[in-house]
Amino acid sequence: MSTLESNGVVAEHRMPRDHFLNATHTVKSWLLTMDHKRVGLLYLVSISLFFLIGGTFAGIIRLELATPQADLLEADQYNTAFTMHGIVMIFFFLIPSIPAVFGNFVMPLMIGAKDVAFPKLNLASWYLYIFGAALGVITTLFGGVDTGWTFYTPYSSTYSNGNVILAAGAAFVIGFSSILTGLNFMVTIHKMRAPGLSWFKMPLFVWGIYSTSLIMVLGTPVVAITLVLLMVERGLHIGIFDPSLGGDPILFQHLFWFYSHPAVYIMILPGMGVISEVIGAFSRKRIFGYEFIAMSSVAIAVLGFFVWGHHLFVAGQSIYAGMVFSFLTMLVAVPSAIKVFNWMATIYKGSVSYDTPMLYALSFIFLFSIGGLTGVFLAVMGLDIHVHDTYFVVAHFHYVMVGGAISAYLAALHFWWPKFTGRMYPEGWSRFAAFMIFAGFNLTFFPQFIVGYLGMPRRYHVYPEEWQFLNILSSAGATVLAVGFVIPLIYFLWSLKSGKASGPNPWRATGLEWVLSSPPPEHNFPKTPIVREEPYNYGKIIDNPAEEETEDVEHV
Amino acid sequence: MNQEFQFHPEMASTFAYEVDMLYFFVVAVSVFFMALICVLIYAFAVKYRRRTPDQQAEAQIHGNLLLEIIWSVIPLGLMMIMFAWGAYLFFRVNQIPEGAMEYYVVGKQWMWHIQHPTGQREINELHVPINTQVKLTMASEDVIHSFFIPAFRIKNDVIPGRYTTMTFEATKTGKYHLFCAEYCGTEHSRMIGSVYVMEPEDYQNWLSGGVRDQTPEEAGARLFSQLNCATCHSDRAGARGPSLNGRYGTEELMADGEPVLVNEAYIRESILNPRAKIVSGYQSIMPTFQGQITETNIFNLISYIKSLPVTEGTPQ
Amino acid sequence: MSVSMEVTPHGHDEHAEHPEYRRHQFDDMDQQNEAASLGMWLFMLTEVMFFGGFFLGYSIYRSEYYDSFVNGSHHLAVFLGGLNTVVLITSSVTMAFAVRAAQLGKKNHIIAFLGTTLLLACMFLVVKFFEYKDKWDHHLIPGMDFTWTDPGDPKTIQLFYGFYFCMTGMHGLHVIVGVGLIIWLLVRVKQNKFTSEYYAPIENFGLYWHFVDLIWIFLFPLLYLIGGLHE
Amino acid sequence: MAEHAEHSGPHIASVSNYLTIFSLLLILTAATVGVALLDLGIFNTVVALLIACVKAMLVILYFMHLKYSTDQTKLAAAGAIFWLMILLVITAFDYVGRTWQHIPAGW
Repeated sequence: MSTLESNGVVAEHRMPRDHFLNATHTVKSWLLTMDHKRVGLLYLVSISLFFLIGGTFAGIIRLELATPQADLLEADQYNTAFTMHGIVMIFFFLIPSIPAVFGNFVMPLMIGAKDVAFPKLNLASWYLYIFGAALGVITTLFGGVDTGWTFYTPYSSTYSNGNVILAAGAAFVIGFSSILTGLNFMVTIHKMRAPGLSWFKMPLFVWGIYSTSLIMVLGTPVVAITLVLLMVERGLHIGIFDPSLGGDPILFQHLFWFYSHPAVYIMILPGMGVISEVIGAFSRKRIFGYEFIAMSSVAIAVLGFFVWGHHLFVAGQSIYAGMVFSFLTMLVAVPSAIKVFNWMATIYKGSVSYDTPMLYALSFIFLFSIGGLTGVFLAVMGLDIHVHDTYFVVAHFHYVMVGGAISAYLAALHFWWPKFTGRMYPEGWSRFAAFMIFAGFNLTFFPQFIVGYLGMPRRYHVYPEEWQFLNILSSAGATVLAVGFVIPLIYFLWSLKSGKASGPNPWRATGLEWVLSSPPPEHNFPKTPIVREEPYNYGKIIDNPAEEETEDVEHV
Repeated sequence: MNQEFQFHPEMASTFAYEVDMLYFFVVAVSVFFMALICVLIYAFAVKYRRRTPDQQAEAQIHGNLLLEIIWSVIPLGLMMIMFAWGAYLFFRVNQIPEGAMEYYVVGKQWMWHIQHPTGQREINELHVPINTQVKLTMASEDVIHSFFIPAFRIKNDVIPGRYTTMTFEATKTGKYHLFCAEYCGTEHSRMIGSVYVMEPEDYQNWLSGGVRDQTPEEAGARLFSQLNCATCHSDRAGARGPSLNGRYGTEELMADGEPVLVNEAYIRESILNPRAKIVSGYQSIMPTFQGQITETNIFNLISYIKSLPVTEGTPQ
Repeated sequence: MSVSMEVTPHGHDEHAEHPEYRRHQFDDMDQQNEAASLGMWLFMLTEVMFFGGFFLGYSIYRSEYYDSFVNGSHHLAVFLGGLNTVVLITSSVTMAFAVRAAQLGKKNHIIAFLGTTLLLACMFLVVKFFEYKDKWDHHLIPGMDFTWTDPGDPKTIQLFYGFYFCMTGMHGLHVIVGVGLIIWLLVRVKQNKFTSEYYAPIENFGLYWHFVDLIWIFLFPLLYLIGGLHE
Repeated sequence: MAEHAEHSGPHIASVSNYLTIFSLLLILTAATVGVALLDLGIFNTVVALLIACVKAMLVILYFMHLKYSTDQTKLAAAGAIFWLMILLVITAFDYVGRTWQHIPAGW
């Protein structure tokens, strides 16, 4: 049936008879599932929904900014739109994206476990997510909130007319979902690895998930308590952050960024893990400098907790604290550089194919490098004075979060989609979408670097006329980007019924998850596997391509 | 202001030039590394592309310690250069020059109130003479704002409850954008204005043409007597409050034995929260003026207190 | 392939000898217990960071407005606070004995010690209630008609009370959750759900309860004893 | 599973051990109140915090059995303290730094 030329999979595949998708069919069996794979898919559906909502807000914003005047939206409506865009994209999409979908679905398979350590807690995390997201939807229906996703005091605590308590409550609840997911993953990785799978034999994606979980567990409680204090202050006017009552608004910023800077690494670290998997698989080559990539994930996670003050250089922080934060921020560049250079060295002398996941991975390296390097501008104190709170910052973090995290998310989705569903998506369309997203993304956000350095502040819905040209470029790019994001939605849905059967391992990749049938059986591994080999042992697979093709896990 | 399309903002202050030098350096480093990454990755990707479906990698390489060290240390070194350069600039711009012209800026939703050393007031406009060091002392009446002049490459948050400062020296006449850069509510994007850099004689003409109110000192003096401050703060023997003559810039001993520098922040605190720090030898009897006096009037009082000369018999 | 599908050396046969308390995703009880214990410690790590936000805000404002904090602190009932310290420490030791009884598989002892812990927890809450009520009667609830007539700056003293209520309130919430969990555990013990091999819920609840005690050990001197009791 | 500890049974502490810790905790509580009655200036706070730390250590080590736990558990506990310190110390550094009003000459 299927012929995937670039991978040489010529054999015909059938869908396996029994798998986790057809084990039970009722809605109840999904809503009460303890299966990590199903929980992963529940997250996939729910975060996709919120991606569409957040994307709609983004579209409205770009439409308004196509002209320098306020013609589409009133000031308050615009402020609500960018706030809801930020809250939905960060709390409801990006933070759960790769960890909750792929961490849940793939990570236990990768370490040879039957499930995560606490399946009930895992499902409870999803319900917490849904509860928080519902609060978010209610916030929107009641008119939204206009504080920016950062909730800076005293605007949020005293002056805003939006539903601050409701929105903060939504973020608070989602925070607990995140904490419990992280905790579950850490215990799973510590305690549930298959025999023989020592720490330095773990796939790099698992390292990425572990580092991310570390941040979720350590950082999220701090933002939770900050939001509690904010809600208490707004409700009762205690004055913890209100200067007219003796409080200090900068304290809020410290507490907020103590979590929210590492939160950026929550989004990007698992993405880096995905890229390591994809680059290895589509270069058919052992990952160069495995230990360095693994350790750099942990280093980024730990260092990430020392750098939050670089958001506060001109916020009234002491210049001495600023200097310490600037110095420590510079150190993060090193593990990031290590990763990029090691990926580069992995491609060297590989056997490189250009399947869709690899296209996203190459695009990730390009966009993330730009995002990372422009981050240096913001970490350098003298430059940050000028670019802080301008579109330069907006462009920078979109390069990291959209160009980085979402590229990686799409790479992961295309890479593991056959594993999720047992079916292939149409390769031509998926490559086309990848190109559209890449082009649209750069057209949207690169002009924002320029307009940012020219001085356009963020969160402005009217702006000086001489910047209209750059803003029109940006809005035009956003249109292309939007189309690029809709195409995968369509062909993934299409492939559920009509995609060709993929077989257990369409990419001929290494890793325990590819040993199982696609979709995997309900209880993953019938017998606990024993791992004897290094990760990414691509040398050996190629020696016996035939063996791999005929292997049927259920009968071994 | 240039209305045409530009790629790079105007450089109109001494600091703008220095920031741009650093900016170009970081841009150069970034472009170099982007070029390196792109050329190598895409060259590898093309050169080692898979030609037949079963093609293997040419080699399986575990890694190379020397390479890892090289590509850790070189970025680290570059980062340290950028850090040091950036920190140096940051300290420089935060250093308040002696004898700078002092403007007071009050941000409130959604406008900027600016008061000149000579008493002129403007809203959303700032006129400054060229080649003159200017110091802005800034406060907010409500939420956090941020005073941002892109052409000067400077920005600082304007925070309720305390003072922040910034300095610049304009080098090019013209009209430049003034923005609020910290999101402050509904009309945030209309909390904008213009900075006019003028030749000294034009500036003088502008000053004389403008409606001149009292100077801050004069306004402060009037407030000082209106609020009956002198009832207690005087040189008289047995006065209930410490004399304020010639105290600005000196160190005062507090009741708890700590010395405190008498500066703007301290005077402001003493007006709004008199109990916070009590000068040694005096009782805590001063009432608070919180809510009864605007930020602008506090500036005026401070200007007046600053102007008070050292008098005979003032114990130093 | 890079793996082989063998029966693990310590893997059980799927259907033989599978006690109901062993979850399907674990190979054996050791693995399950270790996972539960690690999970509990990680949870307490998050709790430390959670309260950490309070402690940070508290320390910043305490050093900024020391006099107000002293003033505010002097209106707290040191005796009741001290009494509650003793109550919680005692409940902590009875909880430790409950865990010990569980390790030894002595059902009656578990019930007795858990019951005592429950009583002490309730006693803590009752004392706390009277403290709060006293503050209510004296209009010392921040944001709700807060009045301060004694010398001192009412604004920043209200800030102290803000922290007092946030910190003790959040701690009290943990005690209330603890009470609920003890009742749940007591029911499970009655139903003979635990054995000397499987008592992880009791042990992990013990960790939680000691943590609640731990927080109070810091809250007592930090809130009730600012500036000492001399004068 | 990769690193299962040898199964040697849980540590069961003796009754007298618990009672000793209990009485130490009560004595230290009394000491906290006692010290508060003296006027030691800033040391009132320091001593109160020190005593609280000792009490906390006793609870963690003996009631929570950390002393007999795996290295992994000890690491988790140490991690909690370490990360709490990051939050407290670095933020406090900002507040201390804000009082250094003068920028050194030469910059």
